[in-house]
Amino acid sequence: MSAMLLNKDKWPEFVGKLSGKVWVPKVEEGEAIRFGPLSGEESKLPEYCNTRVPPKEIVFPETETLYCFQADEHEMTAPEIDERKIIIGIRPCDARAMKIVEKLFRWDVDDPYYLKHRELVTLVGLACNAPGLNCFCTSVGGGPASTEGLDIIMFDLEDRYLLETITEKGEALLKEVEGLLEEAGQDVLAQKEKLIEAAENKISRSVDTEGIAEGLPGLWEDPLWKRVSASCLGCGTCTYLCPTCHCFDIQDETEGFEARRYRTWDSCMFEEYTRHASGHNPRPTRRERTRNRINHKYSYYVDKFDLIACVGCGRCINYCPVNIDIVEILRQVKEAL
Amino acid sequence: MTDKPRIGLYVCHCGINISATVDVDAVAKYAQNLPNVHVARTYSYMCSEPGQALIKKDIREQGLNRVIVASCSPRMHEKTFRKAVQEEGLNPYFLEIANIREQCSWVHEDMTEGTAKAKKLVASAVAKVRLLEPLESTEVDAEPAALIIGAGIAGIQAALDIADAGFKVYLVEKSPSIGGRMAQLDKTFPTLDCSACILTPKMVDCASHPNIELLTYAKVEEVDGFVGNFTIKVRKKARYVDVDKCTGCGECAKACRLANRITSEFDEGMGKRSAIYMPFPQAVPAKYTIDPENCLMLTRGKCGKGPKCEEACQAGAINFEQQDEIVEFKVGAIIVATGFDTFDASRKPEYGYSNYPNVITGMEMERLVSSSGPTGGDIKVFNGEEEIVPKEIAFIKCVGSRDASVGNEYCSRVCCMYTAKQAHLLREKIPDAKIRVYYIDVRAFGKGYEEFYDRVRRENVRYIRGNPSEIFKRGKKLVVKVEDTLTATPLEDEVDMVVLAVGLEPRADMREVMDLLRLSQSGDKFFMEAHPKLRPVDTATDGVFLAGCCQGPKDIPDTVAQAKGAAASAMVPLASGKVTINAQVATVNEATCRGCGYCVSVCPYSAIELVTVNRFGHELEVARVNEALCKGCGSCSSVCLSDSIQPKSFRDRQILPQIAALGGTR
Amino acid sequence: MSEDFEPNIVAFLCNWCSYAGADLAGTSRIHYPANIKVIRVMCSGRVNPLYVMNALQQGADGVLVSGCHPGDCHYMEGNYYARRRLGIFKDLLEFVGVDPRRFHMSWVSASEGHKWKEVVEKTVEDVRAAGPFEGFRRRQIDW
Amino acid sequence: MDLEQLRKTAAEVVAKDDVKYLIGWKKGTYGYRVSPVFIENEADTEDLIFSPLCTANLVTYLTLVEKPPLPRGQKPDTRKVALMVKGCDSRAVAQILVEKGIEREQIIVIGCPCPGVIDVNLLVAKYPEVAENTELKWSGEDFVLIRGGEEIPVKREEVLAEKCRLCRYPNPVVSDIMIGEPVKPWQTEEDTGVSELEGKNVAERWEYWEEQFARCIRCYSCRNVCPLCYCEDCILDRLNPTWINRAVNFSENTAFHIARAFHLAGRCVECGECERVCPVKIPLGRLNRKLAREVRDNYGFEPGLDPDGKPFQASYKPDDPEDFIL
Repeated sequence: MSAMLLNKDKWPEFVGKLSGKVWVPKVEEGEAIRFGPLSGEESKLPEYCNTRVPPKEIVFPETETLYCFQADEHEMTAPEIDERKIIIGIRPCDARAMKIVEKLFRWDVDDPYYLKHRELVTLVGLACNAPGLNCFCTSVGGGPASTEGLDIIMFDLEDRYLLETITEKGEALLKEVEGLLEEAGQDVLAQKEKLIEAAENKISRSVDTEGIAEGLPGLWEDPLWKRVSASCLGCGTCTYLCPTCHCFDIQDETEGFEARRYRTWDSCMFEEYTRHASGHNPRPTRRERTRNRINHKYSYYVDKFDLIACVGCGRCINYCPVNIDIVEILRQVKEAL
Repeated sequence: MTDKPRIGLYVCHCGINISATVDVDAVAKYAQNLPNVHVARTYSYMCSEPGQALIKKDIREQGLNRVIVASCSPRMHEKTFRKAVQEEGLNPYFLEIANIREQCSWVHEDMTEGTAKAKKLVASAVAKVRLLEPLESTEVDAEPAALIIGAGIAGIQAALDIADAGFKVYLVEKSPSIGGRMAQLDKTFPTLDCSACILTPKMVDCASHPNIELLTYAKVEEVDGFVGNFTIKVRKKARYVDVDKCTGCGECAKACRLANRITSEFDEGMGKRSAIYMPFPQAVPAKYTIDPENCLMLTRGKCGKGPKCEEACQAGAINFEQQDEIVEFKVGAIIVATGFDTFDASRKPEYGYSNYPNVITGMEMERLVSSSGPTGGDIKVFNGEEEIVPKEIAFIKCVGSRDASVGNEYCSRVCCMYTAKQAHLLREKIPDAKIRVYYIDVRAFGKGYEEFYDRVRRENVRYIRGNPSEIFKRGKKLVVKVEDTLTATPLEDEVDMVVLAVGLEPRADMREVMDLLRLSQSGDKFFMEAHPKLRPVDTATDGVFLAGCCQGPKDIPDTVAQAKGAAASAMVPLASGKVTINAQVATVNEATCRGCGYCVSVCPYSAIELVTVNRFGHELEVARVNEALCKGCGSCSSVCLSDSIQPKSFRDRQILPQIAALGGTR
Repeated sequence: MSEDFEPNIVAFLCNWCSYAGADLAGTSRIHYPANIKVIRVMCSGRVNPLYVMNALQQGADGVLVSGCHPGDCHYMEGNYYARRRLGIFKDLLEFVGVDPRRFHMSWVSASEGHKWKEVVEKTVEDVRAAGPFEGFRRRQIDW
Repeated sequence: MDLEQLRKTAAEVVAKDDVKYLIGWKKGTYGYRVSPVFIENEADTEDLIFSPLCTANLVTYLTLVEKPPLPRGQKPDTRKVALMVKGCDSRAVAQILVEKGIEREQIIVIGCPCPGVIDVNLLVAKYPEVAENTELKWSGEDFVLIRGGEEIPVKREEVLAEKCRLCRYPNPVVSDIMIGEPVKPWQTEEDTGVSELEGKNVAERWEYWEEQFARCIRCYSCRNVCPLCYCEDCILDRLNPTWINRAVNFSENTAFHIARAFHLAGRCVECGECERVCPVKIPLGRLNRKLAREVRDNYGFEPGLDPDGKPFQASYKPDDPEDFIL
């Protein structure tokens, strides 16, 4: 695996030469809110800790047509998924999240849509020099320079990037831009190690996950759930912004005889998520829904895949309108164990 | 929901009314491919017996459960087809009409456009009919009584017919006496019956009829409820005369300090009366009334040393303390017979009505020629200098009718004939008079009318075709400036008197009645009937009917005929004792209603109330609809934020697919 | 914009005045453009302003709502509520950037067949000038 | 604001048998955050705060509580709920009372005259957030930041929330108990967010909103946080009829936002919560404030002032504007 340097001056050339649609964080309303296709006007990556909306939407679109059909006919046509995409600037936590979620989409039956998107995407990560206030990746198996899920990891060295390939796919990508890169020396690699250490030290929040997965089921009726969910608004911010949340709803849309079946993001925090046709709802209040969110991430997923379905990106904390804080919830869980 | 929809679609040619602009076969072929359409056919006249039979046969043989007729407006034949499908056992509300005639073939010229639009309209109907729900009509008892507003000949006739049939009638009249306009007339055309002689007996019948309650000098103030169950409030204005004591002797009027000093409305301003008065000698009820606008006692609080009338009244009937009285009652039907105003001739200043006393209106002529009129039937006019018997007389027709410049484009239908009648009466009174009639056209369409007109012409009444442009004074004479359009001769006709044959107009105060009963006006501003041909006495408000000139100008025979028609229609609910409640009422989804009461605020019929329900242990308020009061307007549903209240047959889930069908580019 | 663009306009008419007025235009053979397609409702008060939005979303280039003149509503007040709600909705549409020419409201009585024609002509003319509405049409979205 | 008085009053309120809990604000878990808190016993009233960081409108919780089916025989808990309100929040109480969303006697309103709260984004941009919880206080006309024992003055205009710049009702319009003295209303600024857009032509406005709505992820936080969006079954969630498809795309998003704004026309009290909570920073307040302005200027109507008033959309005046009618 190679370690190469890219001078930031050459950024436009670099992204221009890549074969595939390049996605980067896009600035709107003064902030990198979400990833979007490169428009050609960008001369560099923007300043960002992380995007508000995770890049999971690139492989798991908010709304995705499963197939189109005609009323009264039995033929269905599924859309072609054939666009090669390169996500540049994805943070290590979000790439790890894709790897975690992939387990689910490979479990039981393969999900052709998700897996096809994954296959066609190359992830060029950007290690975090300055993790955010609510980042706690190091508590859940990740880190500011975690390479899990990535094809290439970049390190921001002020005037240049260090690019390290992780996979064959990453290697192949760098081949396309060979002329722009130069070999990184040992000094650079040492500098990188220092950056990683500095970044890790900046992470101020942590979760002690010890015993949580096993302990959570025992806290089913614990009063803590009511306490931590009382102020919940029941919106989808935490789940929609979560890089590992992957729930979807399946709906049909018709126009005249034409129809499509599509899936679209859904959230376990919505009242109707578990509402039965009868009107009965096994998770009737925000208490049960909040409990489910924590259990799913920290217990059920661990049970099934031996992985915590949380990468510690801190988005649910940052953007919860009413300061529902998963780190605090886990602290209370731990306390209640 | 019932079974899967199986739609039968029938496209009507309507002779060539539709098929000339819409390719009906193409529409049917297109519809055949729409979802759930099982059969699509065309036929020359769907509303005909064989047309309906076609639908019925298909329902029977093809198991249709929904029907669409693409034809004329639903306002024409929706009921016809509802009945047809119902006869085959289908719920009558499983029917939808696509209006491809009034709103398509008749208003578009291009076949391609017309056909394309008709297809969309049909698709929209398909989208809706699939989602319609079966509705059941309910019946409620009808109050066996009628209210009649206005007691002219129309109101009187309708009242007598309904009362004779055994129903209670409340006959409300604004003025102190019933009788209306007809009481002012002298003779009636073409038979020359004395108007009073044929009207008075009917007036008396009204007064004495056990089923008729006369509410004269009264006004309807409130109307609530719906067909079969109207609640009426009437204000009986104070007469300041105890009608139970008043004998109608008239001593009070003679004694009144203002005797012969107040202009008489009945005599069209040409005669005088007292402040206490009976409008005319044959008034019914034959009771006196004090005019509160003129009576010294009522306007100034004192009348000399004491009111003379009070002094003169042997019966002690005068009561200055009398108050208005509110009467409340229930009726099942209402007839509006509020009559007309005559055209105000001063709106045609070129005819000098305001300037020359010897320019008079037709209505004034009626009083002048009447033996009970202000001159005792002598034809005398003041020419500005002296009172004369006019020897040269001109009639001008169509004053205020057929005249866009005053906003009346319609023909008033009576002026031609009353002019002929008055010319005849003048000829009788002044045999040597020169009488000329200026006309645009002569319309003598009724039974015996043309014959009468011929007779009058033979009586040396000269008809000159021409619409006078001006009347002015020259010496003692009036000059009528006109062009004889048959000979293209300009004329200046010097006369002693001009009679303006003024037309009929809607009453100035009709707005009050419109607001009370939710009536609308047609283009001529008279009350609008439900259908100009097929429902000429009905209105858009169920249970409210029209009689006489309030619906449009009419002569007496037509007025009486319409009054009888209105009476017959009004008696339908009264006789059956039941009215069917509109099935397309609003309904509440109590599971989603949040009890905010927005619908309660907007409902014009107070048909919605909030009630407390128990939803799985929680007490909540939700809206509930009183179906007997609901008219199905749907205002409640568009103000409802949670879409919890919806009018049946016009639910959002039925309308949105219609929008999709019309909007979609397919 | 294309010369031969024929706007597709959805109209909501109250049963008692405007629908009857449109019928009268038909009975009187008053010709007007075929771009307008009518959905009959009992009262203009029934027209949920979201219908206007929905029509624009489902492929209409313009929308017309017509009811009885103020004071003439068969249900007494429905048109007043409609006026208020649709008035404020029109402000909203305009603020969001929907060309105000796309949405009109009118009072047409049962006797105003001629006025109906004028209203239709004005609406069609305005929507034609505003052009095809691709704005947020559902089918613009790639399935 | 006298916190002692607040806590004492709150303790008295929650001590009552017929009070279920008191909804107030407490310090959040980090940085500038403040968290809504539901206090059931006297001891916990010590957590209560009222500061320029208390942006959240707690009125939304009055109608947010679910009513799941009760086991047979069980009576619902109908004890009163007490809550703290700022001026803007109190207008939401008034409007909910107009709509019978809650009964007046079921709530105890603790009014908190409010000199204005901050926009946390502005504050963070100027004074970066740290992990430790940081206090911000009113200080004369301005604010003061208390961090590591140090007091840092913060200029009001630097960090004041947009809704507060436009605020005309800093004092609660509905309350049972008022904490502290009323504040003097200040000169409001021009609503530049709205007027700038009004200054554009329709095509430019469309372009502007297109970009905004395209970004929406339909998390429904704007709806859920709104104290006046409290239908148990929102029509925009419903599938029969489908007003809005679930699909997240520009068409459905736009329809969603138009419908949401319309449902709040004549109801929105301009508390600014929808805009504050939006995770993708859509300036939703502009839509609501535009309509509030039209309603005020053209219909002479302001919601949330009179609990006994009439609802805007369910009333009319014969002389309502009709210049738009053909």
